[in-house]
Amino acid sequence: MMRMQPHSEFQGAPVPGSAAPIAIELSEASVTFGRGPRAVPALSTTSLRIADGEFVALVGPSGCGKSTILRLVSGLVLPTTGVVIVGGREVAARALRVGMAFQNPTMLPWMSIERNIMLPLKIVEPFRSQFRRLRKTEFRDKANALLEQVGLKGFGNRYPWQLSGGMLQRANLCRALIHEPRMLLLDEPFGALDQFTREELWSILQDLWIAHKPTVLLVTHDLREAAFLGSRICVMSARPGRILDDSRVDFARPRTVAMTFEPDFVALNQKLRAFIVDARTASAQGVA
Amino acid sequence: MMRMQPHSEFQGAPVPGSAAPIAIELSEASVTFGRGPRAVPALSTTSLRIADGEFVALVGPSGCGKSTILRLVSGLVLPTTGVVIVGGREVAARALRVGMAFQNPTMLPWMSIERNIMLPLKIVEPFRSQFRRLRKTEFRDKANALLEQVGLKGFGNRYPWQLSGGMLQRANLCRALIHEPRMLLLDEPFGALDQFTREELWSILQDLWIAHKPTVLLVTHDLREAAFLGSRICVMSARPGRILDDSRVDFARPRTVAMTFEPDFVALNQKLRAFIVDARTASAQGVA
Amino acid sequence: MPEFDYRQKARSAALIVLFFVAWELFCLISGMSDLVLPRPSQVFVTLVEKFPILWPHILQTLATTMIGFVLGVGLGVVLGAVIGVSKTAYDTAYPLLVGFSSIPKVAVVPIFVLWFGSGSVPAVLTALSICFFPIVVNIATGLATTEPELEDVLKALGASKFDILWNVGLPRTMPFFFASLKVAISYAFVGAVLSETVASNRGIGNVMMTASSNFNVPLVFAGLFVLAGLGVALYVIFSVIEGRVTGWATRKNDMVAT
Amino acid sequence: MPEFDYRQKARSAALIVLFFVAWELFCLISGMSDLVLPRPSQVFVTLVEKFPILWPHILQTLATTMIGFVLGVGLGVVLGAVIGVSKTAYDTAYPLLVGFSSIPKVAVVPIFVLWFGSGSVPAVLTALSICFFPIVVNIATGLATTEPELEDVLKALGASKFDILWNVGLPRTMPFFFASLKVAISYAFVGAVLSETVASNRGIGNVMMTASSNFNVPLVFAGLFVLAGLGVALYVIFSVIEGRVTGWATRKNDMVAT
Amino acid sequence: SAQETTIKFTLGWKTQGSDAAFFYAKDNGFFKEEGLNVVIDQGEGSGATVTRIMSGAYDAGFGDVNAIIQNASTKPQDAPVMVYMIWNQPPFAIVTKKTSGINTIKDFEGRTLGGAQGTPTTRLLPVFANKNKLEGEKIKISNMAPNLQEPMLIKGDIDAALVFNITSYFNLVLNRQDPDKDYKWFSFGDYGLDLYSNGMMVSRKLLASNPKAVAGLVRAVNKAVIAIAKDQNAGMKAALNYDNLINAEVEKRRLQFSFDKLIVSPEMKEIGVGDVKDDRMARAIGIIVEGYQLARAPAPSEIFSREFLPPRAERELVYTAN
Ligand SMILES: Nc1ncnc2c1ncn2[C@@H]1O[C@H](COP(=O)(O)OP(=O)(O)OP(=O)(O)O)[C@@H](O)[C@H]1O
Ligand SMILES: Nc1ncnc2c1ncn2[C@@H]1O[C@H](COP(=O)(O)OP(=O)(O)OP(=O)(O)O)[C@@H](O)[C@H]1O
Ligand SMILES: [Mg+2]
Ligand SMILES: [Mg+2]
Repeated sequence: MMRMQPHSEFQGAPVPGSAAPIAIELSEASVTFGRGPRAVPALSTTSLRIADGEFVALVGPSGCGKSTILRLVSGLVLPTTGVVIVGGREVAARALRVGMAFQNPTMLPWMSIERNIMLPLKIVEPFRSQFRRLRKTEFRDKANALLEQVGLKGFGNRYPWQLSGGMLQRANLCRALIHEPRMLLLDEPFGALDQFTREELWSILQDLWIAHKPTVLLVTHDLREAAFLGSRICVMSARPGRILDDSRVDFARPRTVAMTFEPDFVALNQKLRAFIVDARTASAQGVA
Repeated sequence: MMRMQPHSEFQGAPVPGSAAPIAIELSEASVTFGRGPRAVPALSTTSLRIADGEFVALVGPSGCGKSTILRLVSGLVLPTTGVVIVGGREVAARALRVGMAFQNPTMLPWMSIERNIMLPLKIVEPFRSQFRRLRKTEFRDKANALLEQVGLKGFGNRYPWQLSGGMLQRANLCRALIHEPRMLLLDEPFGALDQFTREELWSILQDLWIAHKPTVLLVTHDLREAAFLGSRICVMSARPGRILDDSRVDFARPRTVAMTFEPDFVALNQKLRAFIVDARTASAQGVA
Repeated sequence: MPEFDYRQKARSAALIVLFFVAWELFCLISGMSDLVLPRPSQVFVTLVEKFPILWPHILQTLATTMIGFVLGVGLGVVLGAVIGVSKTAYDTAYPLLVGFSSIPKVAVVPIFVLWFGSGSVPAVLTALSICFFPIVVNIATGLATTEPELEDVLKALGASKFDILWNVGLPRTMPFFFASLKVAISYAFVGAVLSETVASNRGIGNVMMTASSNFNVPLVFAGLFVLAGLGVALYVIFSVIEGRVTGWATRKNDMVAT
Repeated sequence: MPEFDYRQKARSAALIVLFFVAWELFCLISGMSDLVLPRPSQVFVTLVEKFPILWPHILQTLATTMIGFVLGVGLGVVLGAVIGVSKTAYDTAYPLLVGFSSIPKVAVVPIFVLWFGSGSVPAVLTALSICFFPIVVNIATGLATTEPELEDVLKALGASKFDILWNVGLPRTMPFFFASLKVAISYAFVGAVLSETVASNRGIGNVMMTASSNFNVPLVFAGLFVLAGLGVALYVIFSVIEGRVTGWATRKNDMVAT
Repeated sequence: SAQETTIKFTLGWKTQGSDAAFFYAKDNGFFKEEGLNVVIDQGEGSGATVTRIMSGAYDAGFGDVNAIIQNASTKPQDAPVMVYMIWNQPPFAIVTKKTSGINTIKDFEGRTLGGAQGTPTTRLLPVFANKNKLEGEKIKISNMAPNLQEPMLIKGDIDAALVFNITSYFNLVLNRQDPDKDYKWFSFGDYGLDLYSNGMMVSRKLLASNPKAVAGLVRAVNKAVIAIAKDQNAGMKAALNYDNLINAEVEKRRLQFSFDKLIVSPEMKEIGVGDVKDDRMARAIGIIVEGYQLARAPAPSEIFSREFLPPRAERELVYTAN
């Protein structure tokens, strides 16, 4: 049901078992913040290819550069060396419909939750040109439908500081989804949620993916989450990170929470655990 | 090894099995934000007693009022009804050495991590009066020692925005601990960390608790974490929350990560899971 | 939004009245000549008596000030946005603007008079040129200090620089924009009046100049009171708007559960 | 901290030079009378020629301005802190301050002169009274809009109001404090010079007054240039301090990985 | 009407009774009769009138002839020309309290005099000292704005003030003093500084491009001056009509003071109002050149033009106070 695929085999070749075009490609990309003696290497030379419509989960120790990879893909950070190609163009996130859920759910404090969530519709075409006309009707309904799905019905007209940490995180997810992006970048979107809310949202996200097949890059610390949602799991080494392992997860879809207690699933989890134990000690210079 | 204790039995009586004085007492405390038609009930009438030196884990669905309870205890929020008595005085947090790790690790952006962590020493006696003298030597070493313990050695002179989410959370924990508080209020202190870093920190926190026996109130979504660390676990109902269940955890100390895979432990987890399934649906008006 | 607190407002009003009472008593007790500092009561009497005569001058000054102020705010916002966004603009424009602001505007009025004749136009221009700088500074600083995390939300969506400015930079800067309006409106009055004292046949500045050359000090002070009153009236209007627009920024006042 | 970018600075310097060249050309082409607006080259020549005579006056004005400015900043910070922290102070002091600011200071100078005699004291007081308001406004706004989350960090430790002000409110407000300094220093010069033109035997204001009665407009402008230059010089000093103190707030400029 | 020539006219200061002639001429249609539309603006000082005209902002105005001399020395082609001299006598004076112990001008030595910077009185003090053999360096001058001079004098911060008598006299009145009883006046005219002072001047541009308008302007003002010399109340009515803020009672006295002390003189009676004597003018120029250390002494013809004056018969002024 599951096939492990070492990183070395994958490099340079198209994503095996997938004929879809490449949506995201990091080739030999590295990121160093700052210059000179104060330089901080955040990401070692990393290559990664994600085909269109893939669901990739990214796991790794704290501070290894997972968020940095998402920022590279979304164009918020430029690679210090190497190239990042998104949608066929070099860091051309601007041209794509990307939905990003930041690790820290930054809502604009002067807007109600509803308006915060509608923000992508205000910016991204084709919604942008309809925004003035529809923001009071269709778009607002759309935002509230999403809020309801994540269990925040009726909180649309609250302000961000009136929500709890977990509620904010859910609103943050809504904002990443509202403009039906072809590419989803999710940075620990369920970190502050209790197990059950989390599992509910897994299913919602999975349904959405099955229905629309966006390319998803999900950062998480929860291995069950990675295995439940991902079609591929990439494990990163400790800071400055690089990709240590890249495995495909072939459980049938739709997956259910019950499946996560099945032996296969538990075995995958154990396997990943083992990898991460390595990853925590492995610096980029260590394990190849 | 473990004894469940329904909430009703506990109410009004001193904490069973503990002769220690009461450190924290919420009696019939409720919190409503705002007034009039825009009022938001955040916490239903709640009573809770925590003895000096207890380690209480608080679990419950997102938005149920866990953070609000911590804010009540630390005096950041006043109860709308009822009383909150901390250290024998009504919301007298000011007089106590409280260490608080906020859910959202708010570091002051104009200070380096080191200085952020030393902040409590600048404010709280007896450190305060020595601060000018010791801040470049002893206190700084203290901060760096803590940083090293959580795996952030050498990051002391970085600024908050130069750290990753998980790193910030660990720094946040250091700030809660540095002034050796008699009372620790921890709001999901390990949420953004990978499993292994998390488990390491569990042990550190447990050792600290065993050594100094501070009163700890820990909010978490991770049931394993609650069971590993807590001497008592309180389960809250959905928003507006109240305490649904209050159970003692009697595993021997020091607990190890290996123990969390033992059947007793797994059974406790399952039990708590069941409670939380209830809790999510139970509003305060529902289950008593 | 915090509710309107009548006790609070009453206390403040009482303190303001107290200020005038103290002034009155100070003058009475120290035997201050009303040729130097008249008592507020004298000023009020003069104000009431002369009000019909003053009225057209008040309107004149109010009109020129408001036009200058509105133009100044527009200019200030645009310049502030440019300076806040572009490093070159920051390095170029700031020294020039600080230099320009350090110049007493009274030296510039004659130039305006030459170009535009005496009367309303120089007053408008002087008001404008004196009031835009605080706005520039606050808008520029607000934009430069906007948290990058907030901007990233829009950047990740591929928003243009203008989108970011419009949706993040400017709203975030609103509290300081309103702060600068308080400074700007008072200075706009100063500018308009200044110009009127130099070159105009109407307006409060002219009245005050005439009054002062007649040593009619209570009338001079009546003019000052009118100016102060107009300034405060506009301040109150802005405060109301400010309360609506920037309530989010002062949320701490109503966050404590009650 | 962003590194010093020479290309950037050179470009800005070039633009500033361009400004003066444009002015020079404008005067030449439009045939502007130097009685109204002299050419910058004339002004510079005058400035260089008269510099030995101007020097003591420059020192005088600089000294009174700096004293007034320092006192004004002190007063502004204290008042701003009080207003930012107390609702009653906000409601009481703001209207009074806005009212006071709307009064042209030239009307107040004679009072100072009659009380304290002609010379430095009125100049200091005028500089003070004109420059403190922008500081008050920005400090108060900064404090009022400080994120409650930041304050909570200290509140939870049982910190006193003063601790919070000192450790959170004021540092958080620093970028806007420096912004207001830019406004305040220019206005302090305006205030000191204003007072010197009304009653003083020394100072740039006095020089400009004499020059203007001699119809020596280039010398008047030389005085203006000196003022502008002093303003810019102080601005540069504050900028350097600002860069060190508030680097955290403008972090976005150096966050993009390179 | 379309044929009317618009003339921008600046007064010497804010509205004062002594300006009544211009308002009277306007109110009674004297300007209109000459085909002129005269727009009257308040001024910034009688010296500034010259700058305002030189800069092109105004075509004509009421201002100080000595400021013309000053500017004509360096910019003869730009300086305005006086076409109608109204104040025949100099208003420059030093005023002191009778109690100050200053009885003769010699007593100014060692004293502090308050002066408004750049005013002729202040500027000419060295000439005054020279001509009267005083030790100029022993007289200290404290600079202050004109409206501070009397308060500082009253308060005792200065021993005497360098003033225009027509301004200072009424400033003292307004400061509730008795300028005749308690104050002593030393008029420059009595101490060898026999200068001319304010009159109506026009720009060289107007002079060259529209001499007819200048002649009309002079005719109209002349008519008005003569008229209000007979009836000051009519003059005050016009002034009040222009600016209702003035203190009519004081301004009427000021108007009368101007006739009394500055306009009516033996010379005026001899040559008629509006004209000057060239030899006196030449002397006056000499004084100014000395006092202001000017590089070049302009000829009287550069300063004053009698080309536009109405015939002597039409300039017969008879002053009767009423
Ligand atoms: N703006 C910055 N300036 C300097 N260093 C930075 C900056 N942003 C991130 N870093 C560093 O880059 C490294 C990787 O950061 P990143 O946020 O990608 O980690 P992460 O894998 O997302 O960690 P976490 O799981 O804790 O969120 C960290 O060591 C961090 O200190
Ligand atoms: N300042 C506020 N104003 C209004 N409502 C608030 C405010 N703070 C919290 N609330 C509301 O109070 C409720 C409880 O919030 P709290 O932060 O205590 O939840 P929580 O249990 O910590 O949730 P989470 O696990 O998601 O962090 C939430 O419904 C929230 O919307
Ligand atoms: Mg991260
Ligand atoms: Mg919470």
